[in-house]
Amino acid sequence: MMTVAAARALTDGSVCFVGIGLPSTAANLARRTHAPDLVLVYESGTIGSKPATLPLSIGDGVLADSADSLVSVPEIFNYWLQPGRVDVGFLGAAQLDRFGNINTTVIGDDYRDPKVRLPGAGGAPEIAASCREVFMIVRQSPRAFVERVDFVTSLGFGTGKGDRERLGLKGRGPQLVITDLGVLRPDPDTCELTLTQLHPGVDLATAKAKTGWDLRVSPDLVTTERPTDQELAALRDLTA
Amino acid sequence: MMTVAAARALTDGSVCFVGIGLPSTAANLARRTHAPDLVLVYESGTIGSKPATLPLSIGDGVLADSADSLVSVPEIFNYWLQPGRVDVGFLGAAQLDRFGNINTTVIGDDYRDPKVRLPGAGGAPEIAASCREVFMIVRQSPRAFVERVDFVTSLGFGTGKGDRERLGLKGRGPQLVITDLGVLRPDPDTCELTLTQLHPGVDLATAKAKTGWDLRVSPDLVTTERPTDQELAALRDLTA
Amino acid sequence: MATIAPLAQAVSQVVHDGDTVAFEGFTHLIPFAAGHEVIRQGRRDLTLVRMTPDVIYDQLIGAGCARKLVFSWGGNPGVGSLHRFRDAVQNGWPTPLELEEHSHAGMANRYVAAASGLPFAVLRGYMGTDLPKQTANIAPITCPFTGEVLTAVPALRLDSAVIHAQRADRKGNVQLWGITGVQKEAVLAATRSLVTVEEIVDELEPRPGAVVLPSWVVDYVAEVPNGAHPSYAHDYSTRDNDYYQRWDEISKDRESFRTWLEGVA
Amino acid sequence: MATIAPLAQAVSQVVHDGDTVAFEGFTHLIPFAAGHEVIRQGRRDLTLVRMTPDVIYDQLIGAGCARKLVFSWGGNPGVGSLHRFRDAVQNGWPTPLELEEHSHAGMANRYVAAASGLPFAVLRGYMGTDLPKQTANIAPITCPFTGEVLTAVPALRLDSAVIHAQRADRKGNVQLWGITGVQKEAVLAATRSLVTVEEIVDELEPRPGAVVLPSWVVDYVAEVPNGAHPSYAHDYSTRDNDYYQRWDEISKDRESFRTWLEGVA
Repeated sequence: MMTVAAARALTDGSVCFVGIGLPSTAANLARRTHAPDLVLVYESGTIGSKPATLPLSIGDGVLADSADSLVSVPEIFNYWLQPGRVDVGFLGAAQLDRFGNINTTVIGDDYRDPKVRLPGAGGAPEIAASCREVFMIVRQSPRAFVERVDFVTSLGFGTGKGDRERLGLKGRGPQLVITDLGVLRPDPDTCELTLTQLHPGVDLATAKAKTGWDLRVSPDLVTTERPTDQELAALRDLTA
Repeated sequence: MMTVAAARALTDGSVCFVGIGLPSTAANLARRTHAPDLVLVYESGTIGSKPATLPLSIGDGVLADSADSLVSVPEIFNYWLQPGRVDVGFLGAAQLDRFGNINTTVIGDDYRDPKVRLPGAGGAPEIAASCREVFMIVRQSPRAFVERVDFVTSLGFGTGKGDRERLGLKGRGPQLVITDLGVLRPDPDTCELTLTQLHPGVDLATAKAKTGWDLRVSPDLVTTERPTDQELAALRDLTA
Repeated sequence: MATIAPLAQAVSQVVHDGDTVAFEGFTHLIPFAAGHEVIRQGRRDLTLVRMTPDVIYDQLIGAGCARKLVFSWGGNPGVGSLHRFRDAVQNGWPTPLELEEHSHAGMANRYVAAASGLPFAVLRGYMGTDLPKQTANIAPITCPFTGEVLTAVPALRLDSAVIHAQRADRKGNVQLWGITGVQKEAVLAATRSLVTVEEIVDELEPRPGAVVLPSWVVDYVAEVPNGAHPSYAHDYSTRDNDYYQRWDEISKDRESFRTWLEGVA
Repeated sequence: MATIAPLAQAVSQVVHDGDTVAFEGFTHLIPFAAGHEVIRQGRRDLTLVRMTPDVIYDQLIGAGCARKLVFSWGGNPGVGSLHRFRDAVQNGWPTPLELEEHSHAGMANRYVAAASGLPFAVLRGYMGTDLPKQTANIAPITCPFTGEVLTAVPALRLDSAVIHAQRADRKGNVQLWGITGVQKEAVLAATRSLVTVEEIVDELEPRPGAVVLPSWVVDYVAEVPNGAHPSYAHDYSTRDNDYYQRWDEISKDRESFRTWLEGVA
């Protein structure tokens, strides 16, 4: 459901900067359903990849062979990501807070002596800064959805509305957080992530219990439409 | 003679940044005589070109087809020239002064209202700054060999010894000026260009008369060896 | 996504009066046909940008399209001077031409900065030369780590960029090869872009050394076979060196230039 | 000109104790065989540099070769964590590992600056993140033209760089294609360099998307077929995904890692 919801969020013809894992699956699902002209950009330097099978890493040969253009890693960051040419950046997170700030660096208060050492930033800080919008895919749990992230690897809305603008960031930040339970969007006035959608069969109490902060709920809360047969078939096809 | 003398100055295996015209002819002559492994780099982005015929412009297809590597123009300047990877930069000049400063911009005192508008800098300022050594090929005349250039397009030794170091330039500057009459080299103490060689049949009085400053002459002035039959044959072959 | 259109329509959509515009090409793939169309459409007050303004810029300047030239080397490659350029600079004919003069390394890095969405670029350049005295936008910059002083130049943002390439596919993806110069950077530095191509094909077969510009960063593609003449398109045509020689004669005096100009319109 | 030599000799010439060294490769063409040779030769106190330290770095760290890691993303791609890396950071086993942590964009630009002979690079990056608090060499820099504040990072100069490529010719010119990452920049950023290749051929036939490093910027070339295994060499091999999975098991505890390590030596 998470993958299908993420795929649906991608508009045909838009340009999407994709990380490996669920974002890549969702983007490829979108390409095979409603968005055949979605442009996939991977940080390994492939622009316009059209993989026939799901890549296992962002450097898979299938991404290079099927790309419209293949460039160096410095070029992908400097010429393509940094100037704001990319519509949607797709990110995951180990921790996410109510203002959409992302931690993929360390769990624990002390960077020098962490409880858990995570992989680190990768491309995320600049994806979060420069893409017109950021979509996130994160499984909801109190450990992942925290009041304040232990480390800001990539900026969401900082401490709230206006922080991104003050820092001169051009992208609009996280506009959509897709979880296994529903969908959160930033409140237009406060930028706090707010539950706007629940997936079929999920109740509000569960969503609240799996959030580490006092979750705000949109007055217009809706239920996500069930995956269509076409979506499920395409997804099966892709992950076979 | 000028071309042959210039070709002889190039050591086999060295890397040479070449402009079009006489420098290109000299470098290709060297490649066909004593320096088969001379590496020719053209600012159009061709590295290791081995043209079978002389190119008419620095963007000729023959340079691209015969190159070991073909890169963009920003890359040729940033990755290849700027870090000092090139041994010899070959330059011409409309005006040259006693400290090897080069003018290819304007003739006349007023930049805004010049007597003659010349083509401009091109790659020369950074070639003059970054190559380990600069070789120049200029026809000698009082109009070209001037006391002070009207405009410093590319720096030689500025006002004398130490200027290059003060500006942080890494290359050693003009080490050889080859003219139709002889060869000049910078004095090790003052960096003033000094006549060290006369071509066969040229007398010292002519060389002095064709120089717009009081030309210093090396106590060890020698006569350039005549072009060998092999050199002349290779040159004919190249320019045929 | 790029729109595929006839040359006249594409030029009128992309190049407007008063634009800062580059027709790029480093000896190879120079978009002459598009330049001539700009002359025909009577564009005025252009700020012409190019590393190596050559014959097509001489023609645009002589035709009165330009008010300013931003450049690093202006000549007729392998032949000599640009007479219309000289006449504009030395005599203000047909209109005065303001100059903004850089080195190749400076210009290349200015394009890179613009393509990268940065306001400036840093290089080792211009040190000890008279260029910074005459060109306002060259500034010293200090390395925050070593204290070393280098040179900064501002990004060269363009309103429009025009280049020529060998091929495009029907979606408007563009492929060029051989000496590719700064054409990618020019297109990425521009708000609007036009690529003329030798031919439009069903599929762009991969090529050694090819640069591919995806359709979504190109605005217009126009099929103009031989659109780079008298320059050349690698694997399609060779450089017409006679034309460059003839241009020296044509451009030497205003009268013969005027006759040439009437032939373009 | 590059010297063509056996792997052991080439590694001993290029990678020395205490070096700042990068074994680059972006998922593709990772120089595993050269890394294992470094372990066999017992190198110590290395500052390991890489955008995406993965299994080969986990192995070098577990073997005690490294004192510091300069990086932007450390994981086992598609599998999960690097257990030897974690054990070194969290428990100082077998030796403590100092970290210098950047983002990909920062690391890529640091390589570009070093390849360009500049002391620093400028980017839009790190803004609003906690990285500058933990990483000393990230500094603000002001555009001298617009006053805008951006981020500067220092050049990443290397003592040695090791990469894997598909081919070299007998003169030592190197050709790689597919995803080429930052390998060119790493070689150009290094004082000494080694390229392992799938094969040495008489002539490098041009290839779409190929990067060619001329022999005069490479120090050593060693022919090591399958030298990127378990990573892959485009058009020569495919990625051994099982190996990456198995590594998760092997590296999870020190005992099974020790057994693996004995197998390398």
